[in-house]
Amino acid sequence: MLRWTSATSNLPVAMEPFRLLDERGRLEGDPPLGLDEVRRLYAAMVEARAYDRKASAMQRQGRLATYAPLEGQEATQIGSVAALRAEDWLVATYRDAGAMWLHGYGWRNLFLGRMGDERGGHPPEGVPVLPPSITVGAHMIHAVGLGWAADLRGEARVSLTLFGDGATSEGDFHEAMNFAGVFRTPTIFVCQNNQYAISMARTRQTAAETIAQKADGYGMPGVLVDGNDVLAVYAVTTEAAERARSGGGPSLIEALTYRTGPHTTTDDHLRYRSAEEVEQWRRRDPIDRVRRYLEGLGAWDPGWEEALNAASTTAVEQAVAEAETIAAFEPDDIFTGMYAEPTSVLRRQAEELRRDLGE
Amino acid sequence: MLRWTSATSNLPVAMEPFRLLDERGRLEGDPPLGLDEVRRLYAAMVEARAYDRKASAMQRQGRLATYAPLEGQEATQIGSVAALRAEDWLVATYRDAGAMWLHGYGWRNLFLGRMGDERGGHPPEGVPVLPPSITVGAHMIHAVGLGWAADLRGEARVSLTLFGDGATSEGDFHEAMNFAGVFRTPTIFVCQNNQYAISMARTRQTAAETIAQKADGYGMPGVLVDGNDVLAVYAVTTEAAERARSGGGPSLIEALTYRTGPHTTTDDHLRYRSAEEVEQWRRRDPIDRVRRYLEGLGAWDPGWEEALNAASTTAVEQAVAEAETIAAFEPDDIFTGMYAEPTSVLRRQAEELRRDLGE
Amino acid sequence: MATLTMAQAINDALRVAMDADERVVLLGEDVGVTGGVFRVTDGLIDRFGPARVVDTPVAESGIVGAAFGMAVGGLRPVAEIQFLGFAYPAFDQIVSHVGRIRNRSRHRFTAPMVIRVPFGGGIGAAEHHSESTEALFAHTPGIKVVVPSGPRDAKGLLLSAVEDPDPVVFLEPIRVYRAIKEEVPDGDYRIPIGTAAVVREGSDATLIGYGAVVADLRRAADELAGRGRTVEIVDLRTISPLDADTLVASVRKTGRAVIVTESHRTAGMASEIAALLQERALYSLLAPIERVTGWDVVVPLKRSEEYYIPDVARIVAAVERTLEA
Amino acid sequence: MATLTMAQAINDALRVAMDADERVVLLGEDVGVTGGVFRVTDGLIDRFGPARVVDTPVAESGIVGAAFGMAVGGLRPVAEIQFLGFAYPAFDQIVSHVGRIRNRSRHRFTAPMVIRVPFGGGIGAAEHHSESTEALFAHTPGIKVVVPSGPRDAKGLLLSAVEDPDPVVFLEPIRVYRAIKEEVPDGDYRIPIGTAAVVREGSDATLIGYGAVVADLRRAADELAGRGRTVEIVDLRTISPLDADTLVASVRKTGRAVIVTESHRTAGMASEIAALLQERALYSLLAPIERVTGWDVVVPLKRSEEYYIPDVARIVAAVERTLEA
Ligand SMILES: Cc1ncc(C[n+]2csc(CCOP(=O)(O)OP(=O)(O)O)c2C)c(N)n1
Ligand SMILES: Cc1ncc(C[n+]2csc(CCOP(=O)(O)OP(=O)(O)O)c2C)c(N)n1
Ligand SMILES: [Mg+2]
Ligand SMILES: [Mg+2]
Repeated sequence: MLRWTSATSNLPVAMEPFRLLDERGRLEGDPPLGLDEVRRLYAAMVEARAYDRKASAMQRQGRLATYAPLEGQEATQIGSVAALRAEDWLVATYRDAGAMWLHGYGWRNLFLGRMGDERGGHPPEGVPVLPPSITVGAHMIHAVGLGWAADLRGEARVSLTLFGDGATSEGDFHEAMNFAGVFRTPTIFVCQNNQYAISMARTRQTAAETIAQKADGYGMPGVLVDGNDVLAVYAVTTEAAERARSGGGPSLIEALTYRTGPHTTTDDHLRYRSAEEVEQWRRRDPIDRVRRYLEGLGAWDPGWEEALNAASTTAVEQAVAEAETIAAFEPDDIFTGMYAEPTSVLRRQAEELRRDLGE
Repeated sequence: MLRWTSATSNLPVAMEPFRLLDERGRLEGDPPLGLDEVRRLYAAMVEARAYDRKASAMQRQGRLATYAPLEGQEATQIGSVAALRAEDWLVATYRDAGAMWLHGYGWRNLFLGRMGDERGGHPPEGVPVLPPSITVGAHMIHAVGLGWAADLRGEARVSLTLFGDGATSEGDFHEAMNFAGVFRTPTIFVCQNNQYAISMARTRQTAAETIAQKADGYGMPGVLVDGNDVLAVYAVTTEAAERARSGGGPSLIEALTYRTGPHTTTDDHLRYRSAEEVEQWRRRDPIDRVRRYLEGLGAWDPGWEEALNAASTTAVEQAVAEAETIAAFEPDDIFTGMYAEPTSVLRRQAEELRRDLGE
Repeated sequence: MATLTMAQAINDALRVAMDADERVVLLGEDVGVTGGVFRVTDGLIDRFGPARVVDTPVAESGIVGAAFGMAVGGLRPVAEIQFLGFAYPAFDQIVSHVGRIRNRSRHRFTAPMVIRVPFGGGIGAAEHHSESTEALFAHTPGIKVVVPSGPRDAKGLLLSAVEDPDPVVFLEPIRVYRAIKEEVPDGDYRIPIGTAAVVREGSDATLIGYGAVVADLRRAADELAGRGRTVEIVDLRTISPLDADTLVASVRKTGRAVIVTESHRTAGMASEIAALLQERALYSLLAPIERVTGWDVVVPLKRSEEYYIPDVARIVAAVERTLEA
Repeated sequence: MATLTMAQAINDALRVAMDADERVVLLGEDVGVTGGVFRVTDGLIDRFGPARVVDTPVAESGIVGAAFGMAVGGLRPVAEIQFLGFAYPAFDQIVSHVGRIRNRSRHRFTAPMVIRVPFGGGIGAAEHHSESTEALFAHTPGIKVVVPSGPRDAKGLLLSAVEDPDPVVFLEPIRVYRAIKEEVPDGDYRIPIGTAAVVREGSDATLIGYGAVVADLRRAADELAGRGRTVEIVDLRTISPLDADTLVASVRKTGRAVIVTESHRTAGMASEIAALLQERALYSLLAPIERVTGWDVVVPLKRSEEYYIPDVARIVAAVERTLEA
């Protein structure tokens, strides 16, 4: 059984993160998923990593603007979103490409966004994923509103929002948590505590021992989970989703993880942390862990790995090609996105721009 | 011993408020103060009530703009501020005239403010009390900054901020609490939980059982206290002040109290609560309780009460007279308060106003 | 037709909108049980229940952010901020998200929502309760900003705002709430967003304003009429997008303009209007365009508020100056 | 004298200020250990320690609010907001408190503090990282708003800002940080707040701007010089309070003005300047004042940002139009 703090009993949060797979891939509890599903999660993590490495590489080549790598956080992103249904809302951040992709956002869109093309913000119809939030903190309340709207419309949809440890310091985190608690919206708050907000260590972000314990201040259950354990993240998110879907209201999940790369491609992360620390966390790699687990069960082999890598590369490269060959953004397009119909003011300004461009 | 939740042990907050005097004025623990001091607190509560009733009456006569009555909250305001030293900072709200006055702000200034005269915001030199905060929520972080500055300057001053239950929902409450926790500023957060934010009942303000338990999310001790018990409020604030002064950082005090009047003089409070509920709380009157306590010890008699009332009336009436006879606010004065020296823009605008007024 | 105050007309508009479309929900501080601090939402919770008329915690960013999520999620929320001075905590949500989701997602997600905000001075209120900083919102892309000057317009504009596919900040001049009574059509009717109204024709000068100021413009025009001057009055009704064509046409005709706002002057709406008029009507101008505005100071409290808010005398004097120039 | 980038000049100014006055403290996100995302505060934590160079949690309202408390409490805080797009969560603190405590307390309490904010576009940054909404601050009473256009001014203005008895929002154009190198005086020196600089004299037209735009004005003037036109350039340096006299004097002389800003147009600084120029120099105007500005749209991302930010061609064309009018 998971150990949630309870909204009413005011129980202390467990200080030891909930875990199902240890660092060497050994099962510590009941697996929440069958082997096939675990293999699917594994494959998703591999593909997310392929995207992430490609994006970093492209940034170095000048083909993308600044990029925020997710390496190290695959288990949290894949494990949490895997617990959702297709119709559930996802409201995530600039670092959450893995999560967004798994929920249908599309690598092409993610690349486009990082190329500085607004069209990256337009996921396929029917995919309930908002464009990534670039402002830290403001988006969690959007997930609250989305869940609330679903509730009022009688839809059994929940909303899940991903955010970082730094985001918990923003006032908007507080207001989102409080609204979710008061209105019992079907919202799952997943904090990816990757230990840093740019250069600021988690220990200086808040004086609380854990972020999970903040749930108690909102009358909401909270749980601490090993964010590098995809099974554990999947399990706690599934519980939270079930609770939300059955009218039990919101939950806060703190997933302990680590970004093994820089904050963004322009960040020199060794200014604020040691290479040893990074190395230590690399040894807790979320993908390795599942591979060992599968291997132990005879459900992994190098051939499959190769096939996965090849498929990931193909998918990612195809997305790059699509993004890089999209039609040009026309000058007029900067005006047409603002309102359903351009206003009189924008129509005039668009004319002015055309005049200035000699059109 | 008081039961604070502890920053590190993650103990549940006590659900029963800490109390020293029961509703009939019987002592339940060790008195934190000698009789003379208790008499002084009593006298202060009586004077605060005299001011409050005068202000409400004047508002009805059109001599004051909207006024936010404090009746019922005297124990929290007087008891908390009595625990401060003269040099400690006080950052309070529109409802906290009792607290501000006790710390030296002056009834005259409080009246002036409610008359719509900016000069009410200028307390006597040396009185470390900011003008009342009219915006809900924003001022708590000011107390954090003031305490922090004192710390950096090597002064042994603490800061105390008063705020309502509604204010705890604002993002700024969260940021203030978090900064105080992270930087261990010598700040005492005193929530006057008077059960309502205008029409919104405390139970709908947050899903948390208590506000005190929110402290835990910031690694800060929190305590629930009977806010109608001036001795208990004094005792917990004294502990918090000592902790702050000795480098132990901030504390959160939730004082359970009640405003027995309307939110402001324009509010019809029986739209959202019953007369019975109000009556029930009137029976827990914070002043009565101390009178009974003193009476039981032979330290109260009607003659003293009369003298107190007379002295309070004199003090309050004198303040009214001073406020009502202050020199007119000159047109130019609306410009001169903005900067140390009026800017070129304001100098021109002041000329324009003089021209328009035919001067 | 009923004779209504502006507060009643807005209440009526909300009732009509909520009757017609169950996606319309209200949320804000004290909008439910007490019916709002100005009683604008009075009775709506009884009619529509607490699921559609939601009393929220004291958290403006939360109110706007949640309403935004609701709007993206298919509802038509009408959020109330209690006073404009308390909208600033929600400013980030408005600027960074409400006004941007359509462009950010290239029309894939939209935020059809209204943010209702009582604003402006003239009633001797406490600090922060008399703000007139509408220019901050007019400067913000992706939203529309509407300001009715009376009951009839308020209802028609609000019904348009609720149905608008884009977010609308709807500013309600506090001192008009109960000061003006007008015949207001029953049921559903609209006044289009983005069109100004020439509420009085004239030829000597154009008086331009919106919101509470319009009543003062009428009084000033009356006074000037007594002196044989006929001035035209343009009530903007929408300040973003500005109906420039109506303004330009009027000033080309009269050759003189006085713009009156309660807001601070620097980078206020009066500046915007003066800038665009000189751009498009310079050669018609017979005198400098006058800005009669609040000053670049905090709105003074009751005792000296009169020195801040433009009054009829200041407006008349400005017109006289342009006529003499 | 050393040849410095603007980032280095600001770093130098902070060092000089902190050396001279121990009340000066810095706080903000990542200003300490990494020296800021633009390395503007590089090395200061080593010199002054973590008590005076404070890395804060990610909470802009908290940063400004805490700095405000510190300032009232006798320090001289210099707060950094990482990008202007992240200043909105702190907007309430700035508008409602930082700019008001002096007036609210009739000089009893004051907030001598600086809020440093990198701003503006031109580097193809992510959404929210290219904002140029300085008008929002210029519209706000009780603060001053300063915008340097290069290293020398940046240092002299920042030292004035730190010493100013009133709060100053100090906007640092991101694309200038490393683009311009200049000789910058050593040690302490000041450029007064509130005075514009005529950085080039001319007689055919006046080009007006501030911040990153000034370099483009120079390029435009060069290009126009090649066509035999001599234009005057006014670098505002402070946008609140505006140095109206310098502007008016220049336009009275040239009779033509082009105002260039990166910000949105409606209710932006270009509108303010156009309004005041027509007010005080109408009879000298030989042509409508041109506003060359960003549009009323969200600043576009990298792929189309070029269509948003005024470039030399747009500036030159505007001058030509006023010359032909
Ligand atoms: C409101 C706001 N403030 C500041 C920033 C600049 N910023 C970008 S990411 C970041 C750190 C966020 O840390 P965290 O929430 O832990 O997420 P992580 O980057 O670690 O995934 C900051 C301060 C921002 N984007 N938005
Ligand atoms: C930022 C802000 N939002 C809204 C208001 C309007 N308002 C004034 S008092 C109040 C309720 C505050 O409740 P609480 O904090 O419990 O204090 P109380 O009035 O009960 O003392 C509200 C919503 C305000 N003044 N400031
Ligand atoms: Mg992080
Ligand atoms: Mg209350």
